[in-house]
Amino acid sequence: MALSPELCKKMYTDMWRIRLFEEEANRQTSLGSVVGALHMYCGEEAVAVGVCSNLRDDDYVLGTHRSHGHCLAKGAESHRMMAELFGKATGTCGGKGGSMHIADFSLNMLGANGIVGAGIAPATGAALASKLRGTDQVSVCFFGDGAAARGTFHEGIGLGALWKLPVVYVCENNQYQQWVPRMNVAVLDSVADMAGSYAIPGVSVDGQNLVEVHEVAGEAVERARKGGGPTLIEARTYRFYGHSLGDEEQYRSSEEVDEMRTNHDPIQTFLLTMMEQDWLTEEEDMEIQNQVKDEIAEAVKFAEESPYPTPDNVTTDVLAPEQSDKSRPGEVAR
Amino acid sequence: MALSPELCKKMYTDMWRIRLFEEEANRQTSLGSVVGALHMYCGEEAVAVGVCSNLRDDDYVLGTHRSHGHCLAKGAESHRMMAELFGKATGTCGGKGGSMHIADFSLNMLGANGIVGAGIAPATGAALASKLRGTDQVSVCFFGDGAAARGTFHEGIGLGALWKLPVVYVCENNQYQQWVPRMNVAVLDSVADMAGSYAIPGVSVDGQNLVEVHEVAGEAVERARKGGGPTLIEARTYRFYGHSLGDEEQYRSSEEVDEMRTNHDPIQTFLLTMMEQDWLTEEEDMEIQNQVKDEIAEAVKFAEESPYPTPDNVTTDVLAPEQSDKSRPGEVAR
Amino acid sequence: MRTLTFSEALREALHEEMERDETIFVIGEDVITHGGPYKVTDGIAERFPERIFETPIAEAGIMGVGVGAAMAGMNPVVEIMYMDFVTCAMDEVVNQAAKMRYMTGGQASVPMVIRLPCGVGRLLAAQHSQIMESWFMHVPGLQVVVPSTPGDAKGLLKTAIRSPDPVLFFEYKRIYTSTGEVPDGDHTIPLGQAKICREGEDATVVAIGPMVQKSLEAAVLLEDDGYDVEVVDARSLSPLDTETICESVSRTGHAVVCGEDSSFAGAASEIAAVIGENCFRDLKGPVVRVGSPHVPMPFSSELVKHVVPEVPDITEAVSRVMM
Amino acid sequence: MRTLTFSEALREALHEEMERDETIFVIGEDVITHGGPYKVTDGIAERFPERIFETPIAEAGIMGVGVGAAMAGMNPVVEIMYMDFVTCAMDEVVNQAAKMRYMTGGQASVPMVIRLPCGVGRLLAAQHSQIMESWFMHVPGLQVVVPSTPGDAKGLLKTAIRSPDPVLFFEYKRIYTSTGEVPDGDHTIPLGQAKICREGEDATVVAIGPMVQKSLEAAVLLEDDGYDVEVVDARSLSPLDTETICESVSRTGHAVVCGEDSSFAGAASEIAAVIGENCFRDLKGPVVRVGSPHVPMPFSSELVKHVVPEVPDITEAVSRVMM
Ligand SMILES: Cc1ncc(C[n+]2csc(CCOP(=O)(O)OP(=O)(O)O)c2C)c(N)n1
Ligand SMILES: Cc1ncc(C[n+]2csc(CCOP(=O)(O)OP(=O)(O)O)c2C)c(N)n1
Ligand SMILES: [Mg+2]
Ligand SMILES: [Mg+2]
Repeated sequence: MALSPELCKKMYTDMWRIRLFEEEANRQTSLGSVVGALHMYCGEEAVAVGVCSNLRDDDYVLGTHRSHGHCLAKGAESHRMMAELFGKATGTCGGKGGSMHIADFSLNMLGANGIVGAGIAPATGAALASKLRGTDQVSVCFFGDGAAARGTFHEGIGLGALWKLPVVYVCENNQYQQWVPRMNVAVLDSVADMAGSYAIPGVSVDGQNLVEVHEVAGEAVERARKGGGPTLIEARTYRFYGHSLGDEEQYRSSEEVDEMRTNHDPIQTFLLTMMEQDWLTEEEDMEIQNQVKDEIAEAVKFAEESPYPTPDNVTTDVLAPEQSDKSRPGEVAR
Repeated sequence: MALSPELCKKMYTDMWRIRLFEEEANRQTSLGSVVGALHMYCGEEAVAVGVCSNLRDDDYVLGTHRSHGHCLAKGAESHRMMAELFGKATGTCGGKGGSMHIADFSLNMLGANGIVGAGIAPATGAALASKLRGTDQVSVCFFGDGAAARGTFHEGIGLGALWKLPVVYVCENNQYQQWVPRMNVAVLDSVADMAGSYAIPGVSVDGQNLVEVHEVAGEAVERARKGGGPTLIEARTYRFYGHSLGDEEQYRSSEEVDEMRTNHDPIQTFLLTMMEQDWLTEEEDMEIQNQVKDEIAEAVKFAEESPYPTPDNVTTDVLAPEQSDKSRPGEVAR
Repeated sequence: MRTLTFSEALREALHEEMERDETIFVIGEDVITHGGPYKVTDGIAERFPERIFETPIAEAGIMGVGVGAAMAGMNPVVEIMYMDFVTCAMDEVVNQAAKMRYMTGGQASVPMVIRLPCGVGRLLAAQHSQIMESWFMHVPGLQVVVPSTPGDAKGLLKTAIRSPDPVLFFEYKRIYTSTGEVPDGDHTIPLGQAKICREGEDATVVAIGPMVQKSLEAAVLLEDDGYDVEVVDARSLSPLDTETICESVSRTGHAVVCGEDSSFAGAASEIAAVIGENCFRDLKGPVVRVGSPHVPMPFSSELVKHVVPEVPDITEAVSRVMM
Repeated sequence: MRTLTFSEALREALHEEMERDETIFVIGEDVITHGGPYKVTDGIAERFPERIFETPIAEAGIMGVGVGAAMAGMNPVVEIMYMDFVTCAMDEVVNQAAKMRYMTGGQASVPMVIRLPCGVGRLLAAQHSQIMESWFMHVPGLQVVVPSTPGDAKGLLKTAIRSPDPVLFFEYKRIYTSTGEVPDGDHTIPLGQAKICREGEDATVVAIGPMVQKSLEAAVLLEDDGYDVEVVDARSLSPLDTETICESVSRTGHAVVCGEDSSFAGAASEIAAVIGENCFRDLKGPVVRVGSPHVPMPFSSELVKHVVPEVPDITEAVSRVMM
């Protein structure tokens, strides 16, 4: 998709939505309102937004444990996401999923995932579904550099490549795998170099640069949509926060983090570009930021005011309701 | 290891041992003495022999479902192997393993394996063991071209490469995966091309040519032993028989099989080389063949005359005997 | 009614369902070239060439593709060549397929059938003979079905395919060639219902898979001892039809639970525990399990015959509980 | 005796064993940088830098490496960060580690400990809260151990490490920080032995993991109702100490089996079935199980509290069986 000022504003807004949504979620965690693990995407916004800005509503997206950005970029509503983090009944998953399982099937966002590398083959499967139906939907799978070591990477991409399916594999190489620097446990610097094993294109891109990500992903999505098969994209990126909350980050220096925050913030980088191109005025910038702030404040309010799920929700959604007439296992227990 | 006439005679003999052992096992299957699946290695003899002729007794070998050749080449005794195929108590595994699980731990042959791709990470682990102990033992893992699609290939080789372990990964690309031609389900013609993902050398070699296999494997074993890390070898080979007994082989033409049998028989090819080099006389050839025939006849006799395991053997070897004093699960059942 | 083999019945179910609903597709190893080792998918490639996928050896990939396609609205029927290999795809079955609906608060549906040829067949030893029904029973979100006759095989497979949730469909290899009557027409059997195969007053034998036929044979032998044995085919292990099972045991007062798998922490353990919990006041003897000893499957036929439970094990158990 | 936390006790066991036997090594994700999420492997990298391997995210690879190293004479202690991820390595555990000795007719030994942090901890929902002890109980060739106190954690881990066969070592995350007395010296506890934690005459509660502590609390409450409850910590689930369990139940005449996992086809099912089978003549009431409902673990704390069984569930069950 060509870069129009409108699209740029939309993308810029989406990056802010991710940034502020997460910073607020982080704050809510310290207040005790949000519980469980919170894997912050801040710093990586250009990847989700740069990729998803090429997608149609009916395209599929599969995420990771670090998927707030993927969900928001695909169009998920921040208030329902926030409610999910609060464990409320109005959350995207009714409070049953939490941060690691946010999904919005109405947007074909088929879910974050708590298992590293678990989305790759399912994304391939969703692509197979579109091919079988004869639609030209594309599937995108986001995953971390850590996932590239898993067998599911090999098997999942292998099948997508074999059947030339409309799928884009996006590796977010943020150079850390939980608390371990990638190069302590990997032999290849670039994950894109693994594409050769599957005879598909492998591209590495600066994940802090929205324009570049948007372009590289655009080509890949286009190729997929036209029947040209999968692409493996490596977006070199960085997470501004620790792996998840409470991480003491002994494995990296604060200088490194500062340098990335100061000189490679995807939002600031893109703002500069927009200013240079006269796509955005300072007033518009303020307006966007304020509008996003309001949205997030609303989201918190919505989450706070929403009810918790009730005990009867414990046993629903295990199987589809039509089937629940028969005596269920577990009945006798407790 | 340099090719001496003695080594060549030994290798030539070993190829015949594999060929005749299997053809006899095949015959015994049609007689009903051998039961279960028999995955014939005939046609691929040069791979097992070419690789194992570079190994020391204390080097480790791990195999596949098609491992008679790997066992014999590592030095296993044909009479105990035959007894195993007969399901006899004197078999290498006391009749508990059968063709797919033949192992000889006294030779560090750590077993055939019924699960495709399941030996790769364990071979890496055996290599880790030698490294930890500070010995210079090398581990070799044989696997089929089908195994290269499995996640265990990716994970197992990935770890071996990461830790630069003394291990040689030998892919026997016989171009079929059960009843499916490889190129129906694979995108890369050569498995060696996948080595790039692990930043290790990948070499493709004519698996029908013993001399070439011996040399390529020799380099890899040497590199491993000296601390140079793993190698991925692809041996292009061919199985003369079906996947396992009863295979109607509709997926390949009899012309193809004939052509391979006639012009690419590893034994005949090597015989020619030996004759050309004056390493073997016709009489010696006859002598070797007769000696192997005798060995196999003895093996069958031994197998036939051996007793079956007794019912009490059903429950032994589940856990080590020292532990069997305590009441065991399963006691109550039946 | 026609007489079909077990695998013919499965094949028929697949063909009929694929005809009915074009979201159904088949995926697995060797499913085209050979129709799988047991020829269950034979003929599909000819009739529905676009809807059958023969894969490389990549069980996790296959299963993951199934999950994704199912979430995206398709109905995959995944064949795992031998159930033993589902160990290579447990995350996909257990953490993905089973939990998607719940984790997404009901948004996701994973209508997927996982066909698992299981148990001893030809002598293939420890890595090609497992059953493990209880593993999947223990996972909420999965359904576990074990047909014992061609008629049930067809009727249950059709229902399994139509289910909006994942079904683990166990096919005992040894009974693929067994024959039986299969009703004409659109024969479906609801999941979650056990079947009383033989009525009796003195004891209930609850059996799984091929043990049903053996239990029926045992029941005939036990007539001579004066025992009138009821045989219940559990058929659906999750959801388990505790109602039918417990009603029968409460009536007869005696129960034996038979499965071919090791009974230690097996499907039979759950059934025995449920009976013990619900029928205590009516039980006149202990609930006894018949199953394999807790050992891997050996290779030698001389050992195998002491592993797989047979008719005498059932008659012996029934006599024991009646004492 | 000293008072240690559960994770300190495990750490001590690891350090002592690694000191004793240099074939022991540790392998897993983040085991160096952070000592694993629960710091159990903390300090090992400093003390035994050559014998600890921090890996990429590759559970099947890690487990396979463990199996191979074990077959080649080493003693790996494999950490799976959350037990849920062992689903990514089931072939390695079930078809390789468990069956090697048997398939090779006793040639192979796989002395390997697989540490599995399990159960609910922080609220991490369905894919980070599982237990699944029964899966591994059902696999011949595996041993399953579940300590409930720091003292047992240390003693059992040391024995597990010395075992020539694979041990699945379940560590309930919620009790890592619990404290308890740990005997000095080379404290080991044989596998396969249950422990009577409290003697009583009226009913036996057989408990697993954190349910032991809750059962002891329930027992105190039940005193008020006039019930004198015996509490047995199953501790070793495979081999299962049926002797101690059944002896206790035969004495008291009543049994409740408590686990934190779903009881459907769970560890509690096996224990209940064994009791039903062996103690029938002495039972004065049904054997009842206490466990989670058969659902994936939800995220919201408001839901979780209705999933994990608590003390009142136990007192209620005991009262019920005594009726
Ligand atoms: C199969 C599996 N193994 C381990 C984990 C624990 N874990 C969660 S996130 C993570 C690191 C992931 O690294 P990467 O894929 O690079 O993603 P990032 O967190 O950097 O975005 C690990 C090890 C898991 N969730 N799943
Ligand atoms: C994980 C797994 N999946 C499937 C099988 C069934 N199977 C046995 S051999 C085989 C083909 C293997 O092909 P390849 O690796 O090329 O070895 P080859 O038989 O050609 O020597 C298959 C699919 C298996 N044993 N293990
Ligand atoms: Mg990362
Ligand atoms: Mg092959």
